[in-house]
Amino acid sequence: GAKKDDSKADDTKATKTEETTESAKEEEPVTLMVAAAASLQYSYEDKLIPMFEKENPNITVTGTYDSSGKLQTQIEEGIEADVFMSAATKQMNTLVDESLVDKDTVVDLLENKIVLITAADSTLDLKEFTDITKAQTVALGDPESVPVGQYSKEALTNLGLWDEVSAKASLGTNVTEVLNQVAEGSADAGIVYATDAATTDKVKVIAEAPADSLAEPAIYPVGVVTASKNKEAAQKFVDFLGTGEAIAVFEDYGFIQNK
Amino acid sequence: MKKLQVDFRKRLKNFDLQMNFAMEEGRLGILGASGCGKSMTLKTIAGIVTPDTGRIETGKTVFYDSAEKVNLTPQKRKVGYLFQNYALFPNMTVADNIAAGIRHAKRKDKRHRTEKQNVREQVKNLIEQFQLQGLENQYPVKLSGGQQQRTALARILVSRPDILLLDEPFSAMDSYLREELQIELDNRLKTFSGCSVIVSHDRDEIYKLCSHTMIMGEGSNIIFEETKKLFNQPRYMQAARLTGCKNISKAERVGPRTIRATDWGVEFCIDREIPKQLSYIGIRAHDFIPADVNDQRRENVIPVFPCGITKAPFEWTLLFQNKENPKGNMWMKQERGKEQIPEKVWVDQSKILLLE
Amino acid sequence: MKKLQVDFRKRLKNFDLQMNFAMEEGRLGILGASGCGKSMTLKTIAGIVTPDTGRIETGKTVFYDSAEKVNLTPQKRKVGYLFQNYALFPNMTVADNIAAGIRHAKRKDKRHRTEKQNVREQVKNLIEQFQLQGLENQYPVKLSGGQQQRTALARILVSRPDILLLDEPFSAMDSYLREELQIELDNRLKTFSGCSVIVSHDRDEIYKLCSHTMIMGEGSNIIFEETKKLFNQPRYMQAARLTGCKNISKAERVGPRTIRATDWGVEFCIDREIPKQLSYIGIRAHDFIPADVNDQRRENVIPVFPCGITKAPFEWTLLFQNKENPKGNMWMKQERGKEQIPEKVWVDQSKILLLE
Amino acid sequence: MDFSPILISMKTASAAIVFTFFVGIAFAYWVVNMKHEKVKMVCDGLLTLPLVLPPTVAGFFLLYVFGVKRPIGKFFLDFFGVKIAFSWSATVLAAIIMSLPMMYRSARGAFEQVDPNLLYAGRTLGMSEWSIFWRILFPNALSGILSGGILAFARGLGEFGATAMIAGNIAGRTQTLPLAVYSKVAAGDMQGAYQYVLILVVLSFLVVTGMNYVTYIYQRYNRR
Amino acid sequence: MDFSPILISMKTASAAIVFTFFVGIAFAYWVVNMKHEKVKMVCDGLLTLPLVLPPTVAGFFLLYVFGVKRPIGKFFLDFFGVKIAFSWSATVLAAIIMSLPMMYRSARGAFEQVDPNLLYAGRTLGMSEWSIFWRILFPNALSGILSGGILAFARGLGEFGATAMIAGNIAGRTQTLPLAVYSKVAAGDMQGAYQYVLILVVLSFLVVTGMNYVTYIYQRYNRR
Ligand SMILES: Nc1ncnc2c1ncn2[C@@H]1O[C@H](COP(=O)(O)OP(=O)(O)OP(=O)(O)O)[C@@H](O)[C@H]1O
Ligand SMILES: Nc1ncnc2c1ncn2[C@@H]1O[C@H](COP(=O)(O)OP(=O)(O)OP(=O)(O)O)[C@@H](O)[C@H]1O
Ligand SMILES: [Mg+2]
Ligand SMILES: [Mg+2]
Repeated sequence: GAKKDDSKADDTKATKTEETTESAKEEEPVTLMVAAAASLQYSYEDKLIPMFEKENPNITVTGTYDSSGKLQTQIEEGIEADVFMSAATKQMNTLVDESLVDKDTVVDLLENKIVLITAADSTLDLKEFTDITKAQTVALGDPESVPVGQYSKEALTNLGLWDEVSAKASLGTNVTEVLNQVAEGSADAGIVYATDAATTDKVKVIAEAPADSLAEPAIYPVGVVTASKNKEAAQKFVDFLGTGEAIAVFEDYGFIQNK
Repeated sequence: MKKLQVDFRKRLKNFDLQMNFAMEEGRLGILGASGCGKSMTLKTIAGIVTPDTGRIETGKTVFYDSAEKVNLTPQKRKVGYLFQNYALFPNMTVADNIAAGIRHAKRKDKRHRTEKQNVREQVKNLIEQFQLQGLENQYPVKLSGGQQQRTALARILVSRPDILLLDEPFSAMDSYLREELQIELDNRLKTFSGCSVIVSHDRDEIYKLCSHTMIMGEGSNIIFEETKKLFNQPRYMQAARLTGCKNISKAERVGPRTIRATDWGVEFCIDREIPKQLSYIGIRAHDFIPADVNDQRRENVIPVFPCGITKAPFEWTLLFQNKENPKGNMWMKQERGKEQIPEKVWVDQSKILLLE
Repeated sequence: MKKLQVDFRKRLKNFDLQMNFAMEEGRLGILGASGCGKSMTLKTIAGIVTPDTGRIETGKTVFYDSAEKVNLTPQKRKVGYLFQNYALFPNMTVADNIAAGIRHAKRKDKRHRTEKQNVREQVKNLIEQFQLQGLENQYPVKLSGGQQQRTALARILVSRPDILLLDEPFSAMDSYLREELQIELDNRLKTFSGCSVIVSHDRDEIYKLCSHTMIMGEGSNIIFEETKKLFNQPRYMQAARLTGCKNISKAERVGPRTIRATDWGVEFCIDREIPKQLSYIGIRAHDFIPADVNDQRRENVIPVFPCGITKAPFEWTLLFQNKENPKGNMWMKQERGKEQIPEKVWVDQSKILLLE
Repeated sequence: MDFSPILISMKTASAAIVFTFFVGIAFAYWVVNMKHEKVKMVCDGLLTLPLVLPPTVAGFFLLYVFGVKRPIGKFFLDFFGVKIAFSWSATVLAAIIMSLPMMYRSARGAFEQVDPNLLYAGRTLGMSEWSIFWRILFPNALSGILSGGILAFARGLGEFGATAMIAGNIAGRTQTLPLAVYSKVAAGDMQGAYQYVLILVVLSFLVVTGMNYVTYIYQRYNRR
Repeated sequence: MDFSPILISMKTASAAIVFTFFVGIAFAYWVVNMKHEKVKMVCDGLLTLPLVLPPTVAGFFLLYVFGVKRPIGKFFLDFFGVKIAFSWSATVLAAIIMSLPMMYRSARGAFEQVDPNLLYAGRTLGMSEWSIFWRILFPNALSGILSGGILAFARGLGEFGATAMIAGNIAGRTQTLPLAVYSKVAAGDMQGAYQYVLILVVLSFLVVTGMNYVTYIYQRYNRR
């Protein structure tokens, strides 16, 4: 019974969507799906989506939040997302290359800082980013799959510390892991986004990565998915994210506007 | 001196099982209708089933006492119980099943320590005595019914229990093997210092093996007596029936020495005092004697109205009624060879069983 | 006309099971030592065990033929098999176990359609006939041995098979109940149109219930004969033993009418031609007759050297040897009441069994 | 708190267990009755596989099989109009695949412990194989089957990795309880995460205890 | 290709199965012999819990229990000098916790299917409860127990979420096969992932088949 209802609901949704694009009637209800990196979930759910929906009463936004790599695969496999916001440019670029995201809609919206953290009550005497070598164990994101891991690796490599650090590093499969491992003292130190560090008071930020350690800063690009059936509304959402009030929200959550 | 004293009560679904008996060293046979609680009684003594109230003890130990809250584990009771369905361990071969009985008796009991070496030998002996040669390494699923029963029997005997409870130990064996093993068991039991209890449906078996016999009705022991005495003078209807008396009739006293068998419509003279609680009489099928037509006897002679004949291998059975007052059937048995239907039959006064 | 023709060969671990017999409508009793393959034979007919080669068929259908690669499922054979260990379904009550037999016979068989309504009634009848009242809703683990056996028997009978195979159908019942149910079964089998095969260790049961008897040795049928004939004139040593002949001795021919029983050290005169293949003689324990000291007979009289006496309820057994040449024991049985030890015993020439 | 994950999880777990239960039993029956020991062992190995793959990886493979662009996914979409990936059916699919091995294995072990004589008895009584299965084999293997059912249900309810991959984490549509817990944790909202975990635990506890109770009642015949 | 994950995984899965096997059986025995039906059901529910928690969540709990700052973790560190988190022992711990429910549940189902008369027979023969357990109950419940063992082993070998959380993903130390596969897959290196998956599959296949074979040999007595 449940299954049938669900598919029916899908059908009606689809037909409605088509009507909307055809007649371009503003009043027709539209549902958008946003696929966004997990670290964006709370800024979206708590503030941005309600704000956007208030401005556009006919648009409903749902979100799916996961690691950028996973979302990339899912978009490749046809998830019905309209907007994609990644935690790194790598995933976005791949999708643009595969023409799954419209190239000209992509905006490098936000920048995030990577920071060295230790547990809040840590007794280790760490002062700056390069002190990471003093830690016995280090939690990093897996450079292969976790964006923050890529940036960590890049920064450490540029600082000439990668070989030394990677030998004692645990490569977390997602940021949550890294954060918790540091908070619980399993790892003496770790590298995460500044925004992640801000979600908990069990860790303290030691230092940001030196400005010259990253060739490119950690960028959060956003774009409209090519297969989207609601491009108009999707574009509207992307545009909304670039407005001053949205950026202000992002900054509340620790992001920095990319200029 | 070892005793087995049993007195307990257990609620079952259909009736109360209420047993109360005591026995000295020796062998007790239990006879009773199917479903009357024989196996339950043995299980209770062995500690597999816990009664509701009562006391079970041997000379040495109290097994169970509801008042004193004693309830020994089966291990501590040292009671060997032959399950009616054998309960062989499916994962062990015949030899291992038997040996499973040995080792543990030894481990606990210091005086068996010296025998440790000949465990193998003991098993081998038993396998021979129970004619299980060649099956040592067979698993129970691949044994015939009788082979399973013999394995179970060997397993119990080897465990050297203080008390031996055998639930229909020979039911799955052919008559020839049965007799051999009865003799075998008899010899073993002679050297066995404890009590043993044997449940059987074969009254000859009980008669042969047991010094005392207990007869059970629905859930309780009706009679407990010396075997010989019981078989010769069963005082109760159930006892008479279970000891093989084919002819049992309701009876009423009609005179100081006269009795009427109401089911058959026959009156009998009795040479004894007729007891007050008399309610049945019984006559064994063998005790009807053909009477000559010219026979002078007038007492206890019944004119025969024949109803049927069946022939067993060595016996000949006549089913007849009282010709002058045909009512219920009576059975008469003769050895083969004397097979005419008599005009009249006669029964010795002393052979008439007066039953409660 | 239904026939059961069985001819197969099956390798077992210890021996080959090789059966070959055919029977018309009627009842066949199987006697045989424990472990000789009786249950295996029944299982093979029922389709539970597949033989290595051979052919099994009834008048209507071929059950199994190794050459034609026929091997019907047990369902299609419509053979009712009473398992020696009952195989009751533990998850069903007594009533459901019995009903499990019914429904399926019906579903397949259109002519039973009309009886659909009285399934309940049929079950109720059987429960009464097998004296299981009050146990309808009991599960098998809570039944006594005899109750389980009766339930299994009822379940088979209600399934209306074409062929009925009963493996020791009364072994767990007391003698009284056994006789009642034998009569019950006898009546049912009279209205039953197919063959039936009964395995039993009780020769009286076979004698009472079966028109033909088969005697099995290790893995093969030695003798197949009419029951009456077999019991009166067993021609084989095994047959004599299994039909209850206690005294069997190796024998050799010493003259045209004279024979020596080597185990006993006695010579006997025989009134018949002595067959060539003779190798044993048998004398039933009842056939020794006490001979007066003054008796004039000189033939087949044995001076008694008594070795032991046992008393069964209604019998008295004397174990004796030949006083003039003491060797093996002989058994003599007398009815109770004639209990002196005779000086000599005598045996009728015609009663001496000449065996192969 | 958003209650949709609870509903979705319950729907998913229920739908999955119904399917897993019967399919697992069917597989078990099929394998137990195989003649060739070797084929049997190979099949057994294959059916146990999903258990050994990290769920996310299993999810990847599922996505490669049932994705809308892949043949099977396309087939379902074109012919039945059912989109499997990223829909509720995907959560069910993930739960089924990941819990099937437990159901299968437990049922197999249970079937093997049933006395074969009971089946033969059923056959000689003329019962069809179908009714022998349902009326004899199944009830007498119930303890083991139920163990499998409980394991499979719990696994289905807790399924996360494969679900996240093939169904996505779409709030109100495919976000099951475990995914909701993950989301909360990822956002550092431990408070919210604990709430969902509590619900998950209570839910599974109720169902498991319920299933235990049912067997307890049903298996009266085993009690002495 | 890096071979260390293979070795680590094998060591982990073996160590875990040994522990899980015995502890699972012990729990099963303990629960089966409980007198109170209600306590029994509650214990059963509790023991089944790890299965319903998404592994990551279970990993959290483990981290909160065995983390160096938490009493138990501290205790181990102070008294035995063993740091559980981020060490090989943590991978084993994760595998044990996640596979225990299967072992427990399967063993329980199997024990319940053994004819109690066999145990009584052992008792009247004077066998100690210990040897009754090992010589009667255990061998006769072997099918079910083995099912549990196979499930538990496979689950332990495939354990990913909880391992990643408590043991981390340290190459050459705590990186098990599933973690290696995950990294590869997530990085889109399907080639490398397939290699590891293949090894994982082959490994589990060999062990499962081996276990099947052992039971097959051992259970000769069941065959007719
Ligand atoms: N576990 C049980 N719980 C309750 N009632 C039982 C249980 N086992 C047997 N009974 C009932 O108790 C009665 C006595 O059973 P028991 O097995 O002692 O009979 P029995 O005298 O040994 O009979 P049989 O000669 O047929 O073996 C029967 O009516 C049976 O139905
Ligand atoms: N499944 C089996 N596989 C191999 N051999 C078996 C199997 N079952 C029984 N046997 C052997 O076959 C022989 C015949 O067994 P069967 O059960 O037919 O004996 P039986 O004549 O019925 O004996 P009983 O009177 O003791 O029941 C026995 O020696 C037994 O050990
Ligand atoms: Mg009994
Ligand atoms: Mg047999």
